[in-house]
Amino acid sequence: MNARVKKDLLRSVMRIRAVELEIIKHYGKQQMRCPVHLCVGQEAISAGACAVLRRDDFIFATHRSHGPYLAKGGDLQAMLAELHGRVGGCCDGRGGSMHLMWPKTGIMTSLAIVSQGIPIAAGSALSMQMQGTDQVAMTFFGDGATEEGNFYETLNFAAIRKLPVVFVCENNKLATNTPLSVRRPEGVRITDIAKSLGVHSEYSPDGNDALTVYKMVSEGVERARNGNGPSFFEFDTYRMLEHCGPFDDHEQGLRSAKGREFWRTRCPVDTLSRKLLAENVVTREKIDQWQAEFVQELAAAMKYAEEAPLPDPLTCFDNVYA
Amino acid sequence: MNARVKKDLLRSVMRIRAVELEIIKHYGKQQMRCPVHLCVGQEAISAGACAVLRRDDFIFATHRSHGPYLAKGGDLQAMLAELHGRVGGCCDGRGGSMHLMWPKTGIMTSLAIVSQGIPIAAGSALSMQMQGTDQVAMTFFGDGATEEGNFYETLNFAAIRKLPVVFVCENNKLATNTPLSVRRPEGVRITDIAKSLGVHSEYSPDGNDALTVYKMVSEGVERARNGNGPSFFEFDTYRMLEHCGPFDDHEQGLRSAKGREFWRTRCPVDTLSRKLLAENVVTREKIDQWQAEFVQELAAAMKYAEEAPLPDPLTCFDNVYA
Amino acid sequence: MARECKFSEAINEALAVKLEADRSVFVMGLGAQDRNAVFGTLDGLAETFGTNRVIDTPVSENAMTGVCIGAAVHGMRPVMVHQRMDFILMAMDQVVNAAAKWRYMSNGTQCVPLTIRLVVGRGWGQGPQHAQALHSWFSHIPGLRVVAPFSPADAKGLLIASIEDDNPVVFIEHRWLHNTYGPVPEGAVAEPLGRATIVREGKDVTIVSSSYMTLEALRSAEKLASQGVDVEIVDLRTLRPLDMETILSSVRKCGRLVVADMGWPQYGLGSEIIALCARNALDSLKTAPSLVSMADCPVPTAAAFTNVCYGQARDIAQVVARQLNKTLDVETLFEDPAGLPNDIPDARFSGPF
Amino acid sequence: MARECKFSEAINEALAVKLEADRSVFVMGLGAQDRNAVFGTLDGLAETFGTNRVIDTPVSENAMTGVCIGAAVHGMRPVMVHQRMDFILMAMDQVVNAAAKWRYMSNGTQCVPLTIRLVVGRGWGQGPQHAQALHSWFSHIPGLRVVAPFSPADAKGLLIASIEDDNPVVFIEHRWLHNTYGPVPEGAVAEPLGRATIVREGKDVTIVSSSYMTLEALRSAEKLASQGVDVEIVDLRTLRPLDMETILSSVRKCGRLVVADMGWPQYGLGSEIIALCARNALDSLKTAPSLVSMADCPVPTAAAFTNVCYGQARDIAQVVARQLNKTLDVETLFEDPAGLPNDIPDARFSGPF
Ligand SMILES: Cc1ncc(C[n+]2csc(CCOP(=O)(O)OP(=O)(O)O)c2C)c(N)n1
Ligand SMILES: Cc1ncc(C[n+]2csc(CCOP(=O)(O)OP(=O)(O)O)c2C)c(N)n1
Ligand SMILES: [Mg+2]
Ligand SMILES: [Mg+2]
Repeated sequence: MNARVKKDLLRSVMRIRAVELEIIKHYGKQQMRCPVHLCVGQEAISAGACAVLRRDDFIFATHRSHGPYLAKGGDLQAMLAELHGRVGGCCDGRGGSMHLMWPKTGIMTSLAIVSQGIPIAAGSALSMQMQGTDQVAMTFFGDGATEEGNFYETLNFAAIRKLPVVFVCENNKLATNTPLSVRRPEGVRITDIAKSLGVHSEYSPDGNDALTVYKMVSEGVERARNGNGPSFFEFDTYRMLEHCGPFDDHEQGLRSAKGREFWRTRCPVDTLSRKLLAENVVTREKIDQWQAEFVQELAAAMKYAEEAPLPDPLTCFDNVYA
Repeated sequence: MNARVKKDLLRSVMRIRAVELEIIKHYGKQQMRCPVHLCVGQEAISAGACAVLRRDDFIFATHRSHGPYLAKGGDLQAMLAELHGRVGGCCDGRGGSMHLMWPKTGIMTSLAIVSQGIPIAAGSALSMQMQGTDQVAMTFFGDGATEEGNFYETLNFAAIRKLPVVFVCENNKLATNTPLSVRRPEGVRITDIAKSLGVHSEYSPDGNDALTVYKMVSEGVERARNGNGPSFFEFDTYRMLEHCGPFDDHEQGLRSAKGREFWRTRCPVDTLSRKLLAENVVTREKIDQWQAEFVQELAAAMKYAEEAPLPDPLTCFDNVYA
Repeated sequence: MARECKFSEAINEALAVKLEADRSVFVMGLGAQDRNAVFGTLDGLAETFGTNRVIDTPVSENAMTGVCIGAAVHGMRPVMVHQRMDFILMAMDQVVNAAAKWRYMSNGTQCVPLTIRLVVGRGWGQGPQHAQALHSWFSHIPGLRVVAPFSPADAKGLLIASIEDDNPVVFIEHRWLHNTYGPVPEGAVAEPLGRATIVREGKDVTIVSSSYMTLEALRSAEKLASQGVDVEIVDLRTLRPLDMETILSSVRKCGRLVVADMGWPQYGLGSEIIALCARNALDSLKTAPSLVSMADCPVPTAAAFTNVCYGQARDIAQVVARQLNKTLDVETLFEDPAGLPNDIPDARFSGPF
Repeated sequence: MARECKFSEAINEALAVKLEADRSVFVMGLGAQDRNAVFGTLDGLAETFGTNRVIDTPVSENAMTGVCIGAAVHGMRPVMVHQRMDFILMAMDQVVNAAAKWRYMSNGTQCVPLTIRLVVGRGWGQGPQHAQALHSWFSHIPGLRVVAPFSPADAKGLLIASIEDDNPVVFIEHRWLHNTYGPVPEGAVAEPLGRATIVREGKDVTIVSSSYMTLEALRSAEKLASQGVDVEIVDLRTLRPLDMETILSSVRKCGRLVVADMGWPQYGLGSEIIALCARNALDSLKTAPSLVSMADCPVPTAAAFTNVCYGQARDIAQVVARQLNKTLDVETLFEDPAGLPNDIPDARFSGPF
C-alpha cells in the first residue's frame, strides 16, 4: 500500500472524528433538531472502505451515515445544513442526519430502516450490470441489520446474479442497546452465514484499522469490478457513544467500561496516526496542519449551516410526486 | 428400527399416495373447487417425520399440506369435506386444501403464504418451552420457503432460545415452476445455511426413503424434547405432478422427463414396499389388505364429503372475531 | 388501430412495446419465465427479450422489491409482478418506507420509476390468503400512484403510462379481467394517469367503480335500464390521484351516489369516495350514498360463500333501486339461466388460479 | 383509586398487572431490556418478571411477529412492542395474512390473543421513516381490533382489555402522549374495547378525534369556548370496531362534523368517519364535514415544516369557525407566549426519540 493512500486514510479518519466532535459540541444548542447516530470509534471502516471506491461508484448508508458520507466525499456544508434542517442541506432539510446523500460523489442515500438499503444497493448493482458500466455498489450496515430477512435474501440474489456489490458490515455488537449476545446464538459468526449464502466473505477483528479495511475491501471491489460478483466483509468495531445522541452511555451502567478501555487502545485515529508517524509516512506537522484545516473548515461549515435559510413550510408539499 | 415402525411407515406412504390418487380421480368433477398442491412423489418426508412425533406434538404445514396432514393423523373425512368446501370440513370450508388443520392430533394449521408458518411453528415451540411441557413443534416447508427472510430470522431466534422445534425442508428443487438453479447460486446447500445460523442441520439426498427420514428426524425430535434446541433437515425429493392441480407437467416441456425417470426409480411407495417385502417385514397380503382398506375408507370419505351440507352463505360473517 | 384483445394480451403488449422501445425497462417476478407466464401476461417476453430483461427470482418479495428500487433510482424502469397482491405484504417496508418516500427525501433530485403489478385473486377457492384487494392501502400513501384499469385498452394504455411515469406506481389487475375482451389500440399509446372515465352516461344515480367492479356495474346498469333506471358509471381507473372533477360533476348531476368496490368496506375506497362527495357536494346529495363492497370478513374458500362475500351487479342494482325508492325484484332480474357457479368468471375458466 | 400518572406509567402498570396475574402473558420487543425501556413503558419489568417473560429480540420484526402468533395460538398472550409503527411494515404479512385471518380460517376453533403496541413517532426530526401513523391501514382489516387511547386511564384500561381480548389487537401509542398526566385507577381494571367517549360535551360542532389529536381538539375547544363556540369532542379510543352509536348521536345533535386525525387525509380515518355520517346521518348535516389531518406528504425532517405538516388545535378551530360562518383570528387566539418550538411536545422534552 503506498504512502499516499495511507496518508489519505489517516486524514479521512481524522476528519470524520473532527466532524463528529464538532457536532457533539454544538448539539446542545438544540439547533440540530434531529436524531444523530454518531460513529465515534467506528471511523476506520467508512474511511477504509470508501477509499477503495471511485467517485462514480455508489454507496448506500444507514441511520449511522456520517462516516460513509464524509469518507465518500459528501459535502460538509450540505451535511451540517441538513442536520440543521435548512435549505442547502443535502436534502434541503427533508432527511436530516439519517438520510444523508450526495449523489455527485456517489452517495446515493442513507436509510433509517434497518437493513432497507441492502437490497437497494444490490439493485443499483443490478442496474450497473445491465447498463454494462464497471461501477461498483457498496452498502454499509450494522450487525443488527444482518438479522433482518433483507440481508439473507439480498446476498442470495447478489450471488445468483454475480452482482457488482460489496456488503460492509460494521459489527459493533450492539443494536440500539441490545447486545449481540442476545441476538445471535453463541458461536455464530455473521461472515459464515454470508459465506454459506454463496458470497465471498471475510471477517476481521481489526475493523478499527483503516489499513486492514482498505486492503480487504480492495479485493472485494476488484472482484466486483471484474464481474466476479459480490463480497461481504465483517469488521469488528466499537461504538464509543450512546446509540443516538452526543453522550457516552457507559456511565449509565448499560455497558461495562472494560469494553471501552479495550477499544480505546484501538482508537482508529490514535493507532493509525501513531503507526504512520512511526513509519514516517506522515509528520506531526502534517497532522497538526490537517487539524487546523478541519477547525477552519468546520467553523465555516457550521456557520453556513446555522445561517442557512429555513425552508418555507409550504414547500413541504413539493416533490411528493414527479 | 423395529418392524412395527417400518410397517407403519409403509402404510403411511401408501395411504398418502392413495388419497392423492383419489383426489386426482375426482378433481375433474369440479366439486373440489379449490387449488390442490399434491404431494405425489414426496410422501416419504411427511410419513417419516410425522411418525417420530407424539400425538401432542404440533406440526405446521404449507400449501402442500396433504402429506403432513395425513401422516400426523388428520381425519380423512374432514379433509375431503374441506376440499369440497363443505360443513364438516376441517375448517368448515373456510380454508380448503391449503389450510388443512386438525388440532386434535396436533396439526395446528397449514398456511398458504410461503414461509409464513416457519416463525409461527417456532412461536408454538416457545410457548411449549414457557409452559414447561416436553412437546415438540415441527414445521414443513419447501426449498422456496428458505429464500424468504422468515426462514433465516426464525432459525436464528430458535437457536438463540434453544426452542424445541424441528424444521423439515422438502427440497423438490421447484418453487411453482421456477427451478432451484435460478433461485440459489451454484454450490450452495440450504443445510449449510441453516448450520451457519447455529441450528443443528442435516441433509439427505434420500428424501424419498421414509426410513432415512424417520431415522434422521428422530434425532432432531429427541434433541428438541431434551431441551437441546432446534434442528433442521433438508431432504431431496421430487414433485411428480404440476405445482397445483392434478396433471403431470412434464409433457408441457417445462421439465425434462429425465428427472422424472430418475425419481421414478425412487418412488417412496415402491421402493419401501420392495424393501420391506424383501426383509420380510411385510407380506404382499398385508399390502393388499391395506390397499383394500384405503379403497373402502376413501369411498366412504369421498361420499361423506360430497354429501356434506354446503355452508350457509350468511355464516361467512361468523368468527371473524372472538 | 384498435382490434379486439384480451386484457392479458393488452398487458403483454404494453410490456413488449416498452421492453422494445426502452432499454431501461425490465420485468422481474417469481414465475416470470414460467409457462403460465403470469396468466399469460408475460407470454413470449423472456424468449424475445432474454432472461436478463425478464427475470425470474427467488421467493424473496421484500429484497426483490428493494432490488427494483435500487435499479430504478439508477435510471432503470423495472416492472415487478406478483401473482397475488397478498404476497406484497412481505414487501410493504420497501414499497411504503422506501419507494414512496424516495423522491420526497431527495427533494426531487432522485426518483423511483418503478411499476408494481399486483393481481387480485378471486374464485375457485382462493381463500383468505390469496384473494385480498388492498388497493385502498396503497392509495392512502402519499408518494405512490395507484392504477386499477377495467378495460383492456386502459390496461395497455395505463400500463405504458405507469412504466413511463417517474413515480412508483402500483398497478392492480383483477384476475377476472385477464380473459375479458375489448378493443385495444396498436402501438405505444399511453393513457394519462389520474383521469376517470364515464363508461356509461346516465342521469339517475352515479355509480363509482374501478377494475372488475366496473364490469359488475355495467351488468347492473343493463338490467336497471330495462326497469327504466338510467345510471351513470364513473370508472376511476386511477385510485390515487383521484379524478375529483369527474366524480363530483357526475354526482352533482345525478344527486345520488353508489360506490362499488372490490375491497373491504371500512377505511377503504368506498368511504373515500363518499367522504369526497360529502365534503364537496353535500348539497347535491338527494339521498344518503351507498356502498357495495367485499363483505367485511376474510375471504372464505368454499364456493358456497361467494354470493354473499362478493358485491355483485345484483347488489348494486338493489341499492340503486333503494335510493330511488323503487322496488326491484332482483332475484328474477338477475337470474342466471346458464347457472354459472359463482366462483369462476366464465364457463371456460379452468385455471391457472 | 385514581391517582395522577403519566401515560407511560399507565402502560407500565397495565403490563405489570397482567404479567403478575397471568402466566400466559409475556412481553417481546427489540429493546425490551434496554434502559430506555421503550419510553419508560417497560421500566422494571424485565427485572421483576425475568428475561424469559420480557424478551429482547434480534432485529427481525417479521419472524418475531410470527413467533408471537405461534405462541398466542397455543394459549399465550404475547404483547409485542415496536419503538416505531414504521417498523411493523416489515411484518405486515404476519399481522394481516396470518393473525387477522387465523380465527376465521379455523371457524372459531383457534384464536390469536396477541397485542401489538405501536408507537407513532413525532418531532425532533423523526422524518419520513420514523413518524408514520398508519392506524387506518390496520382498521381496514377484518379480524384486527385497533385501539388508540388518548388519556392515561384509557391507556391502562384499554391495554388490559387488549391483552385479555382473544383477538389480535393493534394498540397505538402516540409518542407525545407518553409524558402526559391524568388520573389512573389502581388495579386491574379493564376498559371495554369498542366504545368511544365524549371528553367534552357541546352543542355546536362535533369533533371526532383519537389518540394525540384529542389533546389538540381539547386545546382548540378551550380557545373556541372563549369565542362563544361550544364544541363536543368524541374521543374514539377504538378505531375498529368504531362506536357508531356515539359518533352518530353526537353528529345528529350538533349537525356539524370535524374530524381531527393524526394520519394522512386520503383513504383514512377522516374519510371513514365522514362517510359513516354521510351514509347514516345525511339529513342532520347542516354543513359539509371537514377534516384536519396530517399533510398529504411524507413527514419531512426539518422542524420548520412541522407547523404545516401537522394538523393542530389552531387548524381545528379554523375549520370549526368556517363551518359556523364565524371569522376567527386564529393567529392571535393560538399565539404561544412560551414560543415553544413546534417539534417537541413540551419544554422538558429532550428525547429519547
Ligand atoms: C426495521 C427497523 N427496526 C428497528 C429499528 C430501530 N433501530 C434503529 S437503529 C437500530 C440498531 C441497528 O443496529 P445495527 O444494524 O447494528 O446498527 P448500529 O446502530 O449498531 O450502527 C434499530 C434497532 C429500525 N430503524 N428499523
Ligand atoms: C410469499 C409468497 N410468495 C409467493 C407465493 C406463491 N407460491 C405458492 S407455492 C409457491 C412455491 C413455493 O415453493 P416451495 O416453498 O419450494 O414449496 P413447494 O411448492 O415446492 O412444495 C409459491 C411461490 C406464495 N404463496 N407466498
Ligand atoms: Mg450494531
Ligand atoms: Mg419446492
